[in-house]
Amino acid sequence: MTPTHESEKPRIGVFVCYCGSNIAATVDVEKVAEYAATLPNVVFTQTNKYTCSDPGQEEIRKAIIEHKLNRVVIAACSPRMHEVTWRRLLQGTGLNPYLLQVANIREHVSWVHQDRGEATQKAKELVAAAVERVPLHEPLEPRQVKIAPSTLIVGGGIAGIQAALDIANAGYHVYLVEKQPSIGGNMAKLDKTFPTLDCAMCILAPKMVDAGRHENITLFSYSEVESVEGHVGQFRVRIKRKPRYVKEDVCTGCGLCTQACVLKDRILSEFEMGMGKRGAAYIPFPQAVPLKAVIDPEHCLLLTRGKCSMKCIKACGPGAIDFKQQEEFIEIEVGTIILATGFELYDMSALPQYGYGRYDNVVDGLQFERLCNASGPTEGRIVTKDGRVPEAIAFLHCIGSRDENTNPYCSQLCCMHTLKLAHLAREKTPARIYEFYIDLRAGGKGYEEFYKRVQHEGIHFIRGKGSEVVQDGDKLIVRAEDTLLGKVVEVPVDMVVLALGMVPPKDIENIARIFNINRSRDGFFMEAHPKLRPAETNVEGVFLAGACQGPKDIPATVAHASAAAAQALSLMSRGQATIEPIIAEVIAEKCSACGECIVACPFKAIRMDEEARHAYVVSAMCKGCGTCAAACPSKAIKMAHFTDQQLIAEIEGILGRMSEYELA
Amino acid sequence: MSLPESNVQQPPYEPKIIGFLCNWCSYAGADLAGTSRLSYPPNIRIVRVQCSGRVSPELVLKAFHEGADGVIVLGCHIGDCHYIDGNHRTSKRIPMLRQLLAYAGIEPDRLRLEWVSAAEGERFATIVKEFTETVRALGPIKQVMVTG
Amino acid sequence: MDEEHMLEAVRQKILEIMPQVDGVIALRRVGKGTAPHLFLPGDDLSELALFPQFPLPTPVRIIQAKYPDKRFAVVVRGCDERQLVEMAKRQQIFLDKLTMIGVACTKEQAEYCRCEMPFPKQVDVGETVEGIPQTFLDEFLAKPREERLAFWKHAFAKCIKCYGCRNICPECFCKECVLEDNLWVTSGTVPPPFPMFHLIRAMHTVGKCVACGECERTCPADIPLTILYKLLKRDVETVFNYYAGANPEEPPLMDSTIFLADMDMLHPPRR
Amino acid sequence: MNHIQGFSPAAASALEKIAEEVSVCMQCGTCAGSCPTAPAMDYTPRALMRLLQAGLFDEALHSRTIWMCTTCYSCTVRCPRDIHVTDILGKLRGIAIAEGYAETAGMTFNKAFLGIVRRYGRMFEPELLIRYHLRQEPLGIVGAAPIGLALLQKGKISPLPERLPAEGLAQIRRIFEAVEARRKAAPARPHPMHEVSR
Amino acid sequence: MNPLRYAYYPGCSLTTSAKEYDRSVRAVFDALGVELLEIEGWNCCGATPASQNELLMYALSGRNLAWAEARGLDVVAPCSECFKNLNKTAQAVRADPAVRAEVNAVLGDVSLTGKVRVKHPLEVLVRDVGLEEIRRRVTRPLAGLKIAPYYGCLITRPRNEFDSPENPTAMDDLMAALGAEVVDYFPYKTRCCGGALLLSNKRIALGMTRDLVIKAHQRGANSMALACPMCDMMLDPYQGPALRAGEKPLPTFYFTQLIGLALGIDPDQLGFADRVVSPREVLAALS
Repeated sequence: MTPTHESEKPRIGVFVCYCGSNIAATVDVEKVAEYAATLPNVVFTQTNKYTCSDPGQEEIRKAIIEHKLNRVVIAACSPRMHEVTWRRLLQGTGLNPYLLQVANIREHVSWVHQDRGEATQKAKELVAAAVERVPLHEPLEPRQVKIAPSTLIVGGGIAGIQAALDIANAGYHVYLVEKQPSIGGNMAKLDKTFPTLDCAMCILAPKMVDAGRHENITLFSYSEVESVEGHVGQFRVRIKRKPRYVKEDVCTGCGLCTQACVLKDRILSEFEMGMGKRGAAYIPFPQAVPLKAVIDPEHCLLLTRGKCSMKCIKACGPGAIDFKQQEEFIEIEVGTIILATGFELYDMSALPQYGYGRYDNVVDGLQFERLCNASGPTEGRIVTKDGRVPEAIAFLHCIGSRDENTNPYCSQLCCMHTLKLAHLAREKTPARIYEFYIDLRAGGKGYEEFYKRVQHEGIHFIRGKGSEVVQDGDKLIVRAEDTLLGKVVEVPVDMVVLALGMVPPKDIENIARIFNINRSRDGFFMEAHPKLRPAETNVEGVFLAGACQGPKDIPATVAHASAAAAQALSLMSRGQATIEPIIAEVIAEKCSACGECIVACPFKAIRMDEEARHAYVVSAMCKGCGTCAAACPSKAIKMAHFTDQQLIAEIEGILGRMSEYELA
Repeated sequence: MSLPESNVQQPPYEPKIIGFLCNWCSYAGADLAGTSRLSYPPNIRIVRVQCSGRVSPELVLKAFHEGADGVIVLGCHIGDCHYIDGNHRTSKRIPMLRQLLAYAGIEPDRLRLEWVSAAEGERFATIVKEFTETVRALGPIKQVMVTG
Repeated sequence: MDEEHMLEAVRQKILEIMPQVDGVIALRRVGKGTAPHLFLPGDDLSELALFPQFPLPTPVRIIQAKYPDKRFAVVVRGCDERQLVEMAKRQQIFLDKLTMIGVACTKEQAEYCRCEMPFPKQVDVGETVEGIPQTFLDEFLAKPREERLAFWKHAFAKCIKCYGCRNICPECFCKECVLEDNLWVTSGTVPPPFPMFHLIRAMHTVGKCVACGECERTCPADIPLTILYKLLKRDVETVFNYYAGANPEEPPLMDSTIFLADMDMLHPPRR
Repeated sequence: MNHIQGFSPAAASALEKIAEEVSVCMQCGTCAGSCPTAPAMDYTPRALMRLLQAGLFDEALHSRTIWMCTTCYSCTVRCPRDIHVTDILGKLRGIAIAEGYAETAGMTFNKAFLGIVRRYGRMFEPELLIRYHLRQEPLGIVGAAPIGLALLQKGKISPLPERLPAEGLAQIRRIFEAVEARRKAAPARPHPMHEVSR
Repeated sequence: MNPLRYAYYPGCSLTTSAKEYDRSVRAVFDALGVELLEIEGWNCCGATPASQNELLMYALSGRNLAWAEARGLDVVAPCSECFKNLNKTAQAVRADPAVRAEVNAVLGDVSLTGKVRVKHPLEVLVRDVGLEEIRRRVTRPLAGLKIAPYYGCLITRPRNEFDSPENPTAMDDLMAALGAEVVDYFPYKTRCCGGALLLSNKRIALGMTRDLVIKAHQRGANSMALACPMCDMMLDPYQGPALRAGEKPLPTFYFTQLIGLALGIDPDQLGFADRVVSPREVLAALS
């Protein structure tokens, strides 16, 4: 039963929501509805306890049909929350979804104003604005866009690998771009994982190998995304492949060149977190995927000074080394994108009182992991810089986290990570182990049990944040207050391990700009909604996986990565995405072909029709920002759903009512 | 058409403020101020636009002409714009309009442009408080302009 | 160099260029005034005129639109040349089909127009003279805000909405003008309600106006429009380092991606 | 009705303002771990913050802690909650003096010091030493004699106080009186958070 | 660049127990062409006791700042305690309109805005005059001196942009620029000397002082540079009582005395004779 033809006289239904007490607490919902009934073109009003609930929506559906409504105003929560729900509801009744206007009387009224009179008055005016605007809404048909059945995944840590495998196993193609020479990310650096004490590499390597070999995954290691254009379903991505100076198809990963390199063991290895050395030609770690050598352009003598005995070339049997390799650029088109760029550790040298970067034996969590790791610089022996087995080790929690002067947030997993390190230290050395903590946060599955186990292993827990570390002879004195005893303690130890405060990678700002994502206050990528949509972003078709969205341990990262993969798959399996029909359109007869809109368009989506002497919008490229409509001097561009008439109607709705208010 | 009853006799002068907020950053920031239950004066009425680049000088003048005592335009920080650089145009149009208002003898402080990200709920509330007091001090737009 | 000599020099220039073009757009003596005229090859040049000034960019636009493939020359002063460059940026005239004959304004002409740069970049005839310092702008700014407001309310109250200022301005080439749209400027009332009509037009001059002063001279109500437009022009020059009509390659200011990083660089007079 | 009105209406007393600032303390102990004299205190700075959080103001004002503070600001620099611990201890010293708590050595020092500043506008160290030792440890003056002599030899002790000109002194006196006038209202005590076994 | 001019706030100690600090500051600033205008009728900043009442501290310091602000001059305060009180006052008045109103009410006929900047001489020398400028004018490099640079706890705390509160380096660089060897004195360079407790808790105060001297010796220093009269009271006259029998004393100097020496100013003008711990042996080492 299709309702009346939209273009006839507007018949507006106004639905005002209680939202339980969220709105009703400070806004007199009944009064607002009463007032709405007096407004022009309003033929039906109704209030509702929970408009977004099924019964709530059912009420509206019934009203639309019974009262032949052709315009709907819903005064409730923010349109960014449920506008999509209401549009789907209108669609269900056959009414075009864009003949709707939402008045935000919760986030912008009831939750922020305490005075009931003022809040109710403001709610009335926002409803009046919506009622003034909605008659001017025109039906708009969302555009369908084909979704390319492929995904770009940025970042090859456990998050990127998990998402890649989920999508590849579902039969869609994945382009996995990893900045480092090998995938594996931070997890590859770990020795054991908590709480199961699995060997990190044992559970990660199989997934790395799968990802490296999967026929549906094209791996671009040692590469970065240069730029992204287009929109969901049709992202054109330009990838920069940094030159390895090693032919990947020829290199067998035997490592002879790395042994022959003149600078062998002379350069600090990033993978070993500066605890071990590598040559200019190197393979980051034995289980690297792809297992190929790479030559470091900043240190290799030939590449920097142009002269070297090039022992690597002589050592390489198959002749894989090629110093003439250049940067390569590859263009691909993908339907969806998943960002899995992970995290970095906070640079503790910004806190001089802990001596990080000054005293040899003050290390951070990942550096200590490398000491514990069998393929690490010390083959798993926990020893001080000068090779001594430590008699006492102190682990300091919350350094660089939960601190207004550095990072106010808690990095969530460093308590558990430090507990695990303490266990490993207790297991591998006779040393006395101390842990200086504020609140030991062990909330995950099996975490509290692990904490009890570590306590049981004789680790001394001191409830008090480590305040400073001072070198005295060959001992490091950790000073803190044991707040449970109310005593200041000074504990001499041989090694201090600072818990890992997690921060976004240094180049996150650049990545955010390339993918047009904004960032939350803590600097990580901002999710579409912290509670309901943690793996989505504001850019449709771009998803987040892992710690790039905020500190996460491995189980949460894997779950989050699968969530992102699932959402990408749901888009790709649908094959189509609806693009909001909010696009600009040039009114040809009004256009004087001055081209100001062409210059103003951020997406270069407007062209000039030379013969007809007027501009026109390429609708597929238009993203609906409206900059052109504002730039056009003769207002010859109509911005669908945000036309000048509609915005002015909204203003008149507000200010018209206000002047009345003054007269009263 | 009934008039909304006001339970106060002649109310003290409450400025009428129109806020043009961009959907992706400042509008989300205003929502965050709501979910964080911050409080700020109720004088601002928010009009949602897709991008601050949508706000033409003519639209701002129209808001004043319709009786707004203050107009504030809030957009994404430069570099954060969901539409790459829609806000670059805003950063020229609104300040130049302020200059024109000042030259024409209209208090430029009635118009303000700020960048507010989706994570800056507190900043939004502070800006609204400040701007409301600024406009309250300037008095009704009727003193400088024929409205309605 | 007095007017007669300049006229003679221009006639020489025209005769020189005439063979390469299909016509020369310049001013012709009409009674005591002047009017734009398309001199065709072989026409009598005796009636050629230079003063009083008339903005030639609009005639160039109309003629080029009518004869898109023809090549013309035009006798331009400084403001004409700069205006043609700005209009070229908006595809209204085509510089590649235009040869300019640059005429530097005389002292009196510069004073008459209160012109800051009374000469084109390419001067073919006349010697350049010093630009006139824009002291009247600062005098106006010295007035307190209330006085400025009263000044403009009084001035705009005399406006009879004849659209003269818009029609004479070469930059106002829109097919349909927002000033005539009731949505923006309430129609049916004279004078148009303060300040919509005049501030909308002022905003449309930002980054385009070359301060030729014609709008002010044309206004039957003697409204000193150039004060507003020149103040905005000065801001655009100082803050964005953008000189209207100076560089054809530069995109139109207000639409380009150039952004104002520090908003305090523009400090509107609050007093 | 949102009952979170924020702790301190404008007219909150000093103690109420302190209680509000300390409300965010997470008892991490960094202040105590950074404090040079904490080991000699009956309540470490952190324990003192806990007293303030619990509203046990009398115990806090009785403590030796507030008189052991050298105002070296290490605690304030490192506090992860950005609490100005040093300034809070300073204010507690002021309240302890104003409310006539038992006289401590530090209290004598402060009173003598400010008394001299009030009288001359500048410090006169000999009078400070004499006033302090008379009240606290009369024999101490003997102990300090050798140092006194050394300083005298080096001409580092001026025999007479340097007095500000009359007009300057009047301003100084007005400052002290104005500050005392504001101090008149005894600080209202926020009620303790919960009963604590004695 | 135009000559640097500052309002000079000596503070009570610099007229008595720290007179050589005052003389060396004036001599060095004069040699470097920096003009110091002593604030007329300056009053005591209230030192540590003033911290018991914020308004009292702001008013006492505010009175001095008002004189400088009226003349558009920044303030130089050599004594770290006075520097902290004046700087905290300027920052509070600048940041908080309520504080500004209250202070101006208490001061009466004055309207302080807090525009004035308060600087320790260390900041003026290193940031405004500049190390290059000073290095150029060194005529007698302090070769043979192994200096432990001691900042004390107040120059860069609680918050002062000019250097790090935990590990400041301005004095280290300055001493190095004078040609002296500078030992790594972290973290003791900002440790508290205990001065505030000299009378009320002598034992603890002297213990803190002794620790500083022992650590300086351990780090190989043969002298120490100070920047505060209260630290000087502990590390010069009270160094004797602080050390135990047989422990080697460490000559200490105001950093401005050492700069004066390096700039070739006559040592008598710099008040070396006023030092209690005799500097003779170390100055002799200066070739």
